[in-house]
Amino acid sequence: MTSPQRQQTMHGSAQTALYIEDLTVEFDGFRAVDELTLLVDYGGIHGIIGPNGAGKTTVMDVITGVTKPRAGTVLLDRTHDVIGMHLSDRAAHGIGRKFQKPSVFEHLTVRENIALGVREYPDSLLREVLRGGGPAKRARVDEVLDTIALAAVADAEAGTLAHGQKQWLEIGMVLARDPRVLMLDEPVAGMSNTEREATAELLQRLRSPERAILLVEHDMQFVGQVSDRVSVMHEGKLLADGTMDQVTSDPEVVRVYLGR
Amino acid sequence: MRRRSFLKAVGVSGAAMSAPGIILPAWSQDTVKVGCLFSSSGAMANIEGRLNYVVQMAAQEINRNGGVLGRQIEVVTTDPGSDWPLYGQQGRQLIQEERVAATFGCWTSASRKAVLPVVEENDSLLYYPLHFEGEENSANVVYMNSPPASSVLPALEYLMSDNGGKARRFYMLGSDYVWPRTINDQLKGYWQQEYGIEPDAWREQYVPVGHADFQSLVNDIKRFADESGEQPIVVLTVVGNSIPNFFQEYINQGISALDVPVLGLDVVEADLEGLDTEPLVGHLNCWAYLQNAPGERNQQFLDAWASYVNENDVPFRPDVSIDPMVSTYDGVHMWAMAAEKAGSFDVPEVRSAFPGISFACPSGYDIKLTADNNYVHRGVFIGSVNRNQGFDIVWQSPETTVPVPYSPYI
Amino acid sequence: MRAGKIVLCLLLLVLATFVPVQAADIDRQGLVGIWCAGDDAERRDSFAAMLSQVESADEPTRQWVQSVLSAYREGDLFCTAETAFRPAGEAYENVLTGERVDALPADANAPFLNIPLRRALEPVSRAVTLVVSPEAAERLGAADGLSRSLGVVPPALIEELYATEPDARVRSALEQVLVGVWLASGDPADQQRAIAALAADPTRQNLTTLERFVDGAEGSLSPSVEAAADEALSKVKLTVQASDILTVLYHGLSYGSVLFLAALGLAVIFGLMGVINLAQAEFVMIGAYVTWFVQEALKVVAPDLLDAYIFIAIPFAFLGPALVGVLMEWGVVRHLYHRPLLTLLATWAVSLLLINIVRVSIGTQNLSFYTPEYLKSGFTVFSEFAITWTRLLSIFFAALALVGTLFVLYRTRFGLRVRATTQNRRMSGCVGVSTRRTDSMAFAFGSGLAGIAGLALSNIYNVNPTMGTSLIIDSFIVVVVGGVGSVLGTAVAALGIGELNAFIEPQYGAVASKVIVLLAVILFIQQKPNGLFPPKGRR
Amino acid sequence: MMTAFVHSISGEGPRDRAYLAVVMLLVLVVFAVPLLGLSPLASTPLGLDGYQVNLIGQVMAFALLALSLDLVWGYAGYLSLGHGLFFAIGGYLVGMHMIKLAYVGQSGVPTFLNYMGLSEFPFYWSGMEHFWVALLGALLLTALVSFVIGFLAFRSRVVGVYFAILSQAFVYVAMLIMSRNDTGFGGNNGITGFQSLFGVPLSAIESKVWLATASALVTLLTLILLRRLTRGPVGKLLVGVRDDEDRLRVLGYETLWLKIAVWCGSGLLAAIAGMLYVPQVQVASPQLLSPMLSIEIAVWVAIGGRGYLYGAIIGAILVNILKFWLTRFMPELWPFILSGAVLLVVVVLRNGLMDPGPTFRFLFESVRRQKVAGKGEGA
Repeated sequence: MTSPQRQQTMHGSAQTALYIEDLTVEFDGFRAVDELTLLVDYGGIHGIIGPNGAGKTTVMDVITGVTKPRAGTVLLDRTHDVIGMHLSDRAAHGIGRKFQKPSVFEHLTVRENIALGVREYPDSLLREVLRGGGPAKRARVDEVLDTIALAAVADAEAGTLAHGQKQWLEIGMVLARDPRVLMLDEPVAGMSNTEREATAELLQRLRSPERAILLVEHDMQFVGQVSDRVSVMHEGKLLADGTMDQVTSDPEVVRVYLGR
Repeated sequence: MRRRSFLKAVGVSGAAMSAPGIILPAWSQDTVKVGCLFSSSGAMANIEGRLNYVVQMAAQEINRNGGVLGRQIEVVTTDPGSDWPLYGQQGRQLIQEERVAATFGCWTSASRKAVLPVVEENDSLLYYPLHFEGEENSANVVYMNSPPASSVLPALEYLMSDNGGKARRFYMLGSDYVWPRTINDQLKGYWQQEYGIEPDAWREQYVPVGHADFQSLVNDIKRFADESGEQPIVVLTVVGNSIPNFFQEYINQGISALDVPVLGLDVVEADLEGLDTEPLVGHLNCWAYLQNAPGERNQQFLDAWASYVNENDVPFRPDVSIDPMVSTYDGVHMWAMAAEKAGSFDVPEVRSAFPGISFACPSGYDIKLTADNNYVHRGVFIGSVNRNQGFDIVWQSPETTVPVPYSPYI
Repeated sequence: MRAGKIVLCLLLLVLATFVPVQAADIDRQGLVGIWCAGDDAERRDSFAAMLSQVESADEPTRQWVQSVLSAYREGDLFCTAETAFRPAGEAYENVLTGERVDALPADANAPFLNIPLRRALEPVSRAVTLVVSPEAAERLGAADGLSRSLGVVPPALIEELYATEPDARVRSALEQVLVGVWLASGDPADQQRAIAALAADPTRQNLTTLERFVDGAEGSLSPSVEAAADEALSKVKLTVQASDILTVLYHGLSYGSVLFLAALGLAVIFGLMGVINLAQAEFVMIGAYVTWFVQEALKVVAPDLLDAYIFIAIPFAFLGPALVGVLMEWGVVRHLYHRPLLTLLATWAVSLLLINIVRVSIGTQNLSFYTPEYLKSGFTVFSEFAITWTRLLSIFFAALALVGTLFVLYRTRFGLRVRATTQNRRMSGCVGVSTRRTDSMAFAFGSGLAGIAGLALSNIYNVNPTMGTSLIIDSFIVVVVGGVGSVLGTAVAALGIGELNAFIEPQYGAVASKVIVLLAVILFIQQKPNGLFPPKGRR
Repeated sequence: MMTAFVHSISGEGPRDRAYLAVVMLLVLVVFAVPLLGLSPLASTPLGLDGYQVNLIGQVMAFALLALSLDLVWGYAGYLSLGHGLFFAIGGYLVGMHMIKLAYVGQSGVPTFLNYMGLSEFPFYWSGMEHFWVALLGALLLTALVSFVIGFLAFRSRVVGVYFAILSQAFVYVAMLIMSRNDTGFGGNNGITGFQSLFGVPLSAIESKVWLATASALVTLLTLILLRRLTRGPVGKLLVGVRDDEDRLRVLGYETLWLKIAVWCGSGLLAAIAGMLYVPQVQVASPQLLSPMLSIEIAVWVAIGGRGYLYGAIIGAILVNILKFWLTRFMPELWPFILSGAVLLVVVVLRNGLMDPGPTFRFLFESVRRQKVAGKGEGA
């Protein structure tokens, strides 16, 4: 765990949403993430690419709290120690994530799914359950429904949605709490071209100066299309960092990843 | 379709709830019903299950001779599945729905305690064929077997006599429930009051009902025996399948009846079925009937059982007969005699006919009921395990003993 | 009381030396008459009298006494009004006339020997063997048995035999018999000898003897004897304590091996498919039943091989349950792989079904198993630490199952497929492993292992339809503690729980030990939710 | 109030009709039992005798027990194979109350306390002659026990089969403890010898009728309450826990407390069921804690169909009536029929008799299967 002193010091610039330093994750001796240092800034879309097993999803798992790292620091807004935070507190601090496979609640309607993402009383589950569900919540749900363009199917059970719609719905659930760090794990996997275009547009709509978007995606073209900055990971390490053009011209990247 | 199946389900349950109402009292027809409450599944099935067939055999005998009060006996069998509350439930079913004139049932005290409120609130009769801890005397239960004072104590007296080996130290090992605990409490009082034996001469251990691994405990018995002092014995009150498991371990650890004899208070012939009894020769038990009881009447009973088993494909051995079987058999006959004497199946009248009823029991004794209580006066046998998975008779009481329901030693 | 008897016998012996017995020959008819029909006191007296005569009797009489005595002891002496018979091969021999009959007379029956009579007879018959037998091994057995109780056997006779005994082992066994006499003699030299003999055989019984000697002789001992006694006492005490600890450890090991056998198949199936098979305990039961069928078949087909039935049954006890396992996997489990909670209920239903099929078709009675001679009782390692053969056999089977399972999993193609599927089901499917067939075979394998457990348990526990129910929760606990699907973890957990149980049970009783073990396990799961040996890889 | 919830139902699907039918059935029982059991109608052929009333009452208590399990299993996805524990807490406490009542104004204690060498009731029996003490005691004890179990299990994230086995281990331990004579609750025999409850002798038909009616009424009210609860925000969250707990946690929900709350609530319902059940069978014994009973509760819910509440009730009613009847007429057949029914429902129908679309469920499962497989793969 990070010492209090470290939390007080400044890491990165005022623009830095996430500060990741020397992050190491091990599974039975296998280093999935190896001393990774990475900065994610507000206002942009930061893509992470890399071959299978590079550790991209694991990084997200650590930030979300699903996986505990062996060592390293993850700071939010340069002050909040994310790793020490309780899993459910991270959402309250504005960290939201869409999983790789669409994780929506298939037995609930689209509207109910999104409503789960809205919290009127973030501090008390009891109050949320007893008093939540007022007009403010409904308004927010409608707002999100419009953003992700699923208003037409708002009352359908999520299980009946098409694959692409489920992806958007999950983004919507996360979006409902207006996250400051939005992590998207392969949002366009398995999508048709039209759906992909719609997703790209959605991402542009989500862009905001108060929000950092972290995108893990296999589809290089898509990453290039939407990202401001791209990091390349390989075997748990950061290989290259920069714009899409910069990293694609990096000889090391070409060797391990593109030129395979 | 969904809805239809649902409605059907509701319909079935509705029918199930209301149908029993039309069953009329059994003795309005030309048969009279009696009920059986013995488990044919679960932990007690092996020993208890055979009693169902004994009731049927006895009923068959009575029916061949014209029935009771001119009516044929019809036996209603249940399966409480070794589940104590279910005995109560099914007893209620037998009494209130089947309108049985009497019920024969229960092995463990726990099951009897579950049926007790049922027979009492309905003023019905339960014939209980097991020897047990006593301390109970219900007007609605006929105790076909003996309370401890007239069953356990004679055996103890024998073991403590010169002829029995002068036991003065006791290892009490029992299943953890009321029968073993009460027996042991009575024994401790008995030893203290009658022999002045101090508490350091005994050790008491209880295992859960159904306990199977006796390795450590048998080893502990060995230690107890090797400690200084006089002749030790084991007073064994484990029940059910713990009995053969215990003896198997006793054999394996090589303790013989000469070193530390075992008085197995619930051990019957059936418990020895799966065992090589050669190394067990000499261990003792104590019942109101043993298969080797001398006399023509026993032979007749054994023959009747064997042919009943063979004719009806009964899933129990034709050549093994145990006390609770005979007690159950006695019970059916004694109930029939009481009903004949009363000229009625009504419980109060049948009950008032009890005093003086006497039955020629296969054990060789003429067992009887008196006006004192509902305990049957029976003889006592002490048996010693022989090589043929049976018991030789070591001692038997000259006459039937007077049952003492409440022990003076607690 | 016993001491009184000894004094009485000594008196008799003294009398006997004063009144020389002219006719050393034994009154055979009188003896048989008393043995068959005398009351208890007459019979007991006759034993002592016979013993005093047998020493001086001629060889045929000695042989006669020994054979009739052993028949009597075994309950094989069948009395009639005039004489008695003993079995001789297929026929019976009239012990008085020596004539043979094919069948016993109708009125022949073996007289019942109560415990005091048998206690009196036992030492006498041993003493007779000591006097009569030319075989050192037989004499050794007899001498060993005598150390428990001399009964009516005069100590002087044993001292005499001790003085003339040529075999060293028999002599040292006789020393154990004589310690009581020596200690009581008051002669420091004898007492020293006795103490040395007691120290040489550090059993709890000898510990008790020593303690009683030291306590009872308060201050009346010579200093050297007292010092020797104290030294011997502390040595014997230490040895007995050490053997007690080893005994508990061994009990833990043997109980642990039972747990391991019951849990192993469960662990394999659970590890591979995430399926908890509540019918696993019933496969144990089926294994035991198959063993019984093999035994019964051998009785008919090849009675000579009956002694080896346990080993002959191994493949059958494996294949029988394995077959049932395949059927169950095919009919039930494979439809439920992704609904583990429902599998729990479905396998419970199967267990109920199996129990009741066996109950209805075979019955609820305990099955009778033949115990081969080599499995009866056991041997003493040292002091109180004794090993029984049946328990050792179950440990052997547990070791066999452990090694066999490790071999199958790590050295065969099937094992490779199982491990691959356990680690990554989808990937294995992609690289051409038929996960369906692997599941089916692994289920069969796990079921077969349970069958082996049933085989191993058939000589320890009762075999009946519900024999498994008491095992099932214990084996789950083992699997949970061991870690999903880890064979080694299962072994370590079974051993640990077995030992824990063995240490608690003698102190606090069987109920408490179960409760404490379960609570310990629940707390353990708090610390290590995935067991001792958590599954490898990411989940 | 009745109309309120009838109107609150939005759709008119088969599920809602089934729910209504079950509500109607329970309402019918609530009214019919006193009417046919006590009024002059009792002596007509339509009337119910004590046995039938008692049977209905027991089945209703079981229905409540099944409801309590469906809440944690059908909604939160946690299968408890140890719900007998809470059932028994309620049962034993009401048993203690009735025993204490029988000894009011008398010296002496029940024989099982005598055996322990006690001549007076130990301290934890004090006040038990008042029903409210027993009720409060049962609820507090259940809350405490369920909280401890829930906290231990949920905190270390014990899920699925592990949770089921763990809960079974708890009930098994409890059975072993309660089977000991020295524990002080009658050991293996349990507590028997009850006389009366609320001044009505238990042998009187009145007590049977009121107990049965109370059981049906409590079940009815619980059904309505849980229906409202599960269709509201709590229900949505529970479905979330069941279907994808990680998703819910990452959305910022502390599922630990939610699960503990629902688990404790379910335990309390089971305890109330026990309090209704024991006066009707007149014995509280360790059999209430037998693993077999706890599994059977799950069987009722599985056969009725989990996740619909009314399915649990239907399952409990059907299975138990079948059991009472078969163990009487064809005792040999009962285990075969029970196991056959479980296999049929689990393997073929997949989610019980009340599930509207097993085929739909099957399709959904196969989709989910891919999802699960995909998750396992990782980055």
